[in-house]
Amino acid sequence: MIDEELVQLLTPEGERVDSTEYESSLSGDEIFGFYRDMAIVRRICSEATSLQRQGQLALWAPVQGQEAAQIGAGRALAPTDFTFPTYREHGIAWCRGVPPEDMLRIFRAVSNGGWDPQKYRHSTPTVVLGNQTLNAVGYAMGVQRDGAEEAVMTFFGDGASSQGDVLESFVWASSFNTPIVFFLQNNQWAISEPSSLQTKIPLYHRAHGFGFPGIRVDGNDVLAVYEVTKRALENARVGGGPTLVEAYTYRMGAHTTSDDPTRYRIDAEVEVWKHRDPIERVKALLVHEYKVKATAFDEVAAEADVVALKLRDDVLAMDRPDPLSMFEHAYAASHPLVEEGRREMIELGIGGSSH
Amino acid sequence: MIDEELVQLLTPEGERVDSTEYESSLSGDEIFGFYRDMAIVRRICSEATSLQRQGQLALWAPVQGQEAAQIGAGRALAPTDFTFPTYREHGIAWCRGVPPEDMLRIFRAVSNGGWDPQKYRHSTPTVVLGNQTLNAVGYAMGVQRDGAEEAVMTFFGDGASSQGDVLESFVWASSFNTPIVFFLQNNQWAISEPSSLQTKIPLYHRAHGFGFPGIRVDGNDVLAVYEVTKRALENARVGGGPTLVEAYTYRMGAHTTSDDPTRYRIDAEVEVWKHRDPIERVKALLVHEYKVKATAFDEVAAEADVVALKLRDDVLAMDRPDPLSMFEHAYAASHPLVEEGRREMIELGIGGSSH
Amino acid sequence: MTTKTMTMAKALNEGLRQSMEKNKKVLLMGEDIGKLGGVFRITDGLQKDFGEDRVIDAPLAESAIVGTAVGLAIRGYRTVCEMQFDGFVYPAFDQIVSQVAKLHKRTDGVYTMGLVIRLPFQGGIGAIEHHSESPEAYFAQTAGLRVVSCSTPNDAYWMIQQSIEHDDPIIFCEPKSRYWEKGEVDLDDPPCGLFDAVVRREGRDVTLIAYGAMVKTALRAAEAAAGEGVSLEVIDARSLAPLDLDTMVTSLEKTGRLVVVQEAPHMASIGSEIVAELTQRCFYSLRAPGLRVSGYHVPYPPSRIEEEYRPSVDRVLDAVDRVMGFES
Amino acid sequence: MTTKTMTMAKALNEGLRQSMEKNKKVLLMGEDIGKLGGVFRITDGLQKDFGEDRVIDAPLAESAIVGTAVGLAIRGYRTVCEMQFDGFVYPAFDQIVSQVAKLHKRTDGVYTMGLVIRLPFQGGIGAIEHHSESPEAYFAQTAGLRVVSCSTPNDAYWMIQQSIEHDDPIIFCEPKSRYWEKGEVDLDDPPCGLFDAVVRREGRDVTLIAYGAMVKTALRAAEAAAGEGVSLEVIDARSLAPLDLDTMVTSLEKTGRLVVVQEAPHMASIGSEIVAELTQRCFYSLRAPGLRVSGYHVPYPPSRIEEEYRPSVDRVLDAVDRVMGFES
Ligand SMILES: Cc1ncc(C[n+]2csc(CCOP(=O)(O)OP(=O)(O)O)c2C)c(N)n1
Ligand SMILES: Cc1ncc(C[n+]2csc(CCOP(=O)(O)OP(=O)(O)O)c2C)c(N)n1
Ligand SMILES: [Mg+2]
Ligand SMILES: [Mg+2]
Repeated sequence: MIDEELVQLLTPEGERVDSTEYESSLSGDEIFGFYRDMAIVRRICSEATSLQRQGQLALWAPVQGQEAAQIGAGRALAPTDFTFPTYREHGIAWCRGVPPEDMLRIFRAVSNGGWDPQKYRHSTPTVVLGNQTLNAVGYAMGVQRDGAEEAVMTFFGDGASSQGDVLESFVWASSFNTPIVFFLQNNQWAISEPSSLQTKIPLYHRAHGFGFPGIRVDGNDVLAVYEVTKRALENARVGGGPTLVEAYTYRMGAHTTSDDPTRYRIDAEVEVWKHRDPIERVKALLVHEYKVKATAFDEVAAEADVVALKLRDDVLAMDRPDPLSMFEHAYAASHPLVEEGRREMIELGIGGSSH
Repeated sequence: MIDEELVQLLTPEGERVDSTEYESSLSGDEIFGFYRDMAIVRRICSEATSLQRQGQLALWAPVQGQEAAQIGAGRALAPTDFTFPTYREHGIAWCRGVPPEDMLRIFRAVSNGGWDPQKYRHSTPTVVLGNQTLNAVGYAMGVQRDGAEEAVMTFFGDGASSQGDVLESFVWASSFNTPIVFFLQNNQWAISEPSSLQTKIPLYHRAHGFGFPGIRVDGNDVLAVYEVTKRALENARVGGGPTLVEAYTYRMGAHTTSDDPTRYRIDAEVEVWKHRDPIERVKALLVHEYKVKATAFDEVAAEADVVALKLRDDVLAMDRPDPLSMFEHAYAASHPLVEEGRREMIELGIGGSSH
Repeated sequence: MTTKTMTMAKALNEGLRQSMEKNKKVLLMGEDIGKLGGVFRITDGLQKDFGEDRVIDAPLAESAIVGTAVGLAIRGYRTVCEMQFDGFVYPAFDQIVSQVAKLHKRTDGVYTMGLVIRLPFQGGIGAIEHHSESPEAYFAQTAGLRVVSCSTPNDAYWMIQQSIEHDDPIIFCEPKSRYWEKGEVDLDDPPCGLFDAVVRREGRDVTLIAYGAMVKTALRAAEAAAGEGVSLEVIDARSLAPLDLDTMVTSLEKTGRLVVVQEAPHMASIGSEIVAELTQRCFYSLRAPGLRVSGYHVPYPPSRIEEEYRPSVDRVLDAVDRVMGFES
Repeated sequence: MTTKTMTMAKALNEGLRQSMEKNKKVLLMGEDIGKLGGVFRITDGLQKDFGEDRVIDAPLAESAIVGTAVGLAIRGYRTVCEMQFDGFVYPAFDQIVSQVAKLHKRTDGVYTMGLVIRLPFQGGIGAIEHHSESPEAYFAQTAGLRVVSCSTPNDAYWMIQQSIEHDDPIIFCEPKSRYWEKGEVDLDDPPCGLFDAVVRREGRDVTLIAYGAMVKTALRAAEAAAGEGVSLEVIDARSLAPLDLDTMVTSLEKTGRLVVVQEAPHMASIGSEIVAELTQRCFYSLRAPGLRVSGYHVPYPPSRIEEEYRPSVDRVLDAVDRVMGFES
């Protein structure tokens, strides 16, 4: 089922794989750092899921199963790079330094963004499938014009790969040779639709038809994702143009907390992928090769619990916004209809103190 | 400059080429028939151009240089196939039996369509680049549901190949394995933009990334276009799925009569392509291999003049439509705003007798 | 008269089923509409019963969903396209405006664009951005299209069937916040024509016109006003393009006062059109200018404050007060 | 005051040049805008002078033109996107509505969507289908966008510069049928603010409001009416979103009668909005209901009969007669 051309540096059992093309440049400490990232991101995700169940969030889009893809890609980024995510890139947001509580503002329905995208050089989530890929290519055109050695990375799913915007972004990236990495997380599903509906052949091939390299990497292998993405980013920064990285992974959970995957996929499939868990894999490596002790893992778990606890507190403390805030930043300059609305709301006695 | 993988059965000098994959199945009479088609279509085009210069047409989109691509593809179609053209497929329209004067109705600005698309199984021109490719794939989905052995062919240019709709139509055709042939005329230009702006690699490769075959054929070689297209259509009819045929050709004239190509392309390029003229090439073959006499070509020229003369008469006889006709078929069922408009126009004394 | 109580979601499901049973050329197409039954379960069970050829899970591309439905219409099929949410119809806008709306005219009536685009619209479900939009006026202003909206299970059941049977392309707006409310469905006869407005509550003093989710808000306002001795007539527009102006004129000639309630911002909206048209037709009957109670002219806010964005009973009553007080 | 006579096309070209000279972050992007100078030659010579990095010939994909302009805006560039014709803006609709209009709000003001989308709009040039549309209301109704339209070379010169300098995204509607008409351009000072309406001709009896190509039609109607002793005040709306209602109210309070002239069909249009708003604001001054003279509610017809579709002087005068005769 997994393609021969899949780049892999670590088997599901955590054993090293010899790759002719890539080798891991990471020290044991660095790998342990990745483990820590993944464990914390998973913990953030489980906390968010339970917050949603308790009615504290309107929705949550779990990232479980895709931690290696996101931490591998996220850690390959330079601070000066810029990223354009979807709604599921919590691991990337983590790597960019976005505070976990900010990731949840959208899901608590108190904001349509959640953080300062320029501060973290990480755009706020794009919900309309594919839009962000063109925005990212445009940003990369700006980087070129500035003569900067920066790369841009944009994220999308197997489902979104069918959208015209994504495909046009391939045309443009190729035509203008922009410094961009398209990071496609093929998690096998687009809500209820299997990726086989979107394509009959591996998705990374699509890049070839547009004249730039596409590569498939084991998305549950953080070492491989890191190396592949890092090389693509470096290549982009020095004028080598775009690369499509397809991280072959799996959405372990539901599409979102509103979804019920039992309606469309069988347990056996999920079971198979449990054996490919991205965190267990790297843990096995750390134990066997680097002799990392159980206590070290326990410490990470404890740290993750602290993050989760703080996250819970922060979320519970998030008040609904002042209704009058809807009029702020609707436009950059003053606008009569906005002023009219604000005046009306104030006259109705809403806003200001009402939250 | 021309790709090695280009399918060619006839050199620009009209000599046979040995191809491992394709061989010509045509008799001398059939080839002469294609010559006749091409000559008449070119004559229609020159007549339309002069009608436009004389102020009798609002616009004309010349097909000169692309006759082999269109006659080869058009003659490969079965009567039961269905076609979705752009604004430049006069050669296809000719093969589908559309009367030449009907082709000119849009350009005389007396109609937005011009003929009965169901009668000729040839849709009216689509002007918005790429829209027709999705419509064609949808039609092909209907063919599948009817269990019919029919193929659909849709046309677009090198410029339009960048549009999201075209790329989405590749996704769908592949996913649903629809009986469709995408016939891309790469005439090197999209108005003033060279095809190198749309893509860095040959366009036919694009199909491979979507999981179906793409093939490049010498678009000025009517024998090759015919064989390649015929095989693709046959394959589609029996459930073999989509094919992208890139006909590598050249727009000898302006984009339209409104265009001034001297602003953006050099004469030398046009000169090179004059030596690859699609009509001269097949004429050379007919003279050398089939010993066709000069009188036979003269007869075709005379016939073409008759077609052109009738076309001129028909066009000059085309009155402007009754203004009231704008209210007809705006909707299939009665609509109060349409009725209101019609009433107003009648009250204003416009329409009916005013044309 | 056989009636059955069901939710609007179920009524739509049953309506689709009826149409599919009656006419083999009816297809459904959309994202996740097969096994999942759509994110709102409107197509629940239909793929199981009618097969994958008639209930088509679409790759994720809205332009393609509509663009292929156009081709299917040319081939004689009638496709009901589901847009997963209002905010995701825009990638299909070009196909809708350039092909769906114009092909019948372009071909002098040869092509019939018998297709329906289902649009779960308006807000009120606590969703994230792009899931609560009111794009109806984009389509209403487009010549060649028709736009309707249901507000009750009975209308949902009948209007979807009437839309599928109709030969013009129809944008079918479903107030998603009302999907789970129950009502009686008359299984024998439709309540009226597809393009008719309906008086939902009779009244004397002010004509309230609403559609979709706002019909209920208008009815609640009428209830509240009645307590204070003000009698509101509530009209459910149902058809947004064309508008059933006759029904509205009749009401306005009686009441002389007009308030339109809509979730969309008021700029160039259905409400603007109703006010402009009725002012023209009822100029002498009007005792006060027609007012619009609308969403504010800002991007749809985070849903924790959406109820302050959407017209509330209070805001409607406020407008009623203003039209009532105009002459004083 | 330095003035120069030039066509609107040239004025736009000069205005773009000014903006590009003043601000290095200003880019132009569109199909055929480089060597060709655009199909209307609005960008003639600019690529030669500012280079391919600043005047970008775009592959043929409107969604990408706008979508990449969004990214460029995030990076601090100001891109003027040229849509080749009105009818080809729809593939970009999703990017415009979902990103351009909303990103400033979504990021709490961090991203500034300083970009301009130039739209040669309206008909009257004898073109084939899709080249004569009036899509302005789609954008006007979208919260987050602004829409303006020029009707003279002077306005064209200044409004394009003001639009480029403005921090909100602007849909810039150019009446293509007026591209080749000449007028005086004041090279020193702008005539007024970007969002101001202007009284083009003073009058007593009826307020005519128009924009784009219809301003000239309105002025010709005023000329004709003057011959018959009827005095029309002509307002050029200039800004369609937001509308400069104050200027309109002042006029209407004087005349008491309103006619709006637009090429777009009247359904949910700019005209609907003007009539609804002014009815509300000038209810007591109105002597007749505001009327709209519009394109008909049909797909744009073949251009040989477009002059019967577009509002004519006759149709405007007819509406003037109706508002004048209303009270009699
Ligand atoms: C244009 C558009 N259409 C539909 C949706 C609704 N939608 C949200 S997520 C989703 C599935 C996306 O699948 P994929 O791209 O594989 O990403 P994943 O959710 O698996 O991470 C859909 C259909 C949307 N957000 N935007
Ligand atoms: C969506 C859209 N954008 C722009 C145009 C304007 N336009 C008409 S033809 C053309 C060039 C098309 O080039 P190509 O696809 O190569 O076809 P060719 O004209 O060479 O046959 C352009 C830009 C259009 N018709 N539709
Ligand atoms: Mg997925
Ligand atoms: Mg071309």
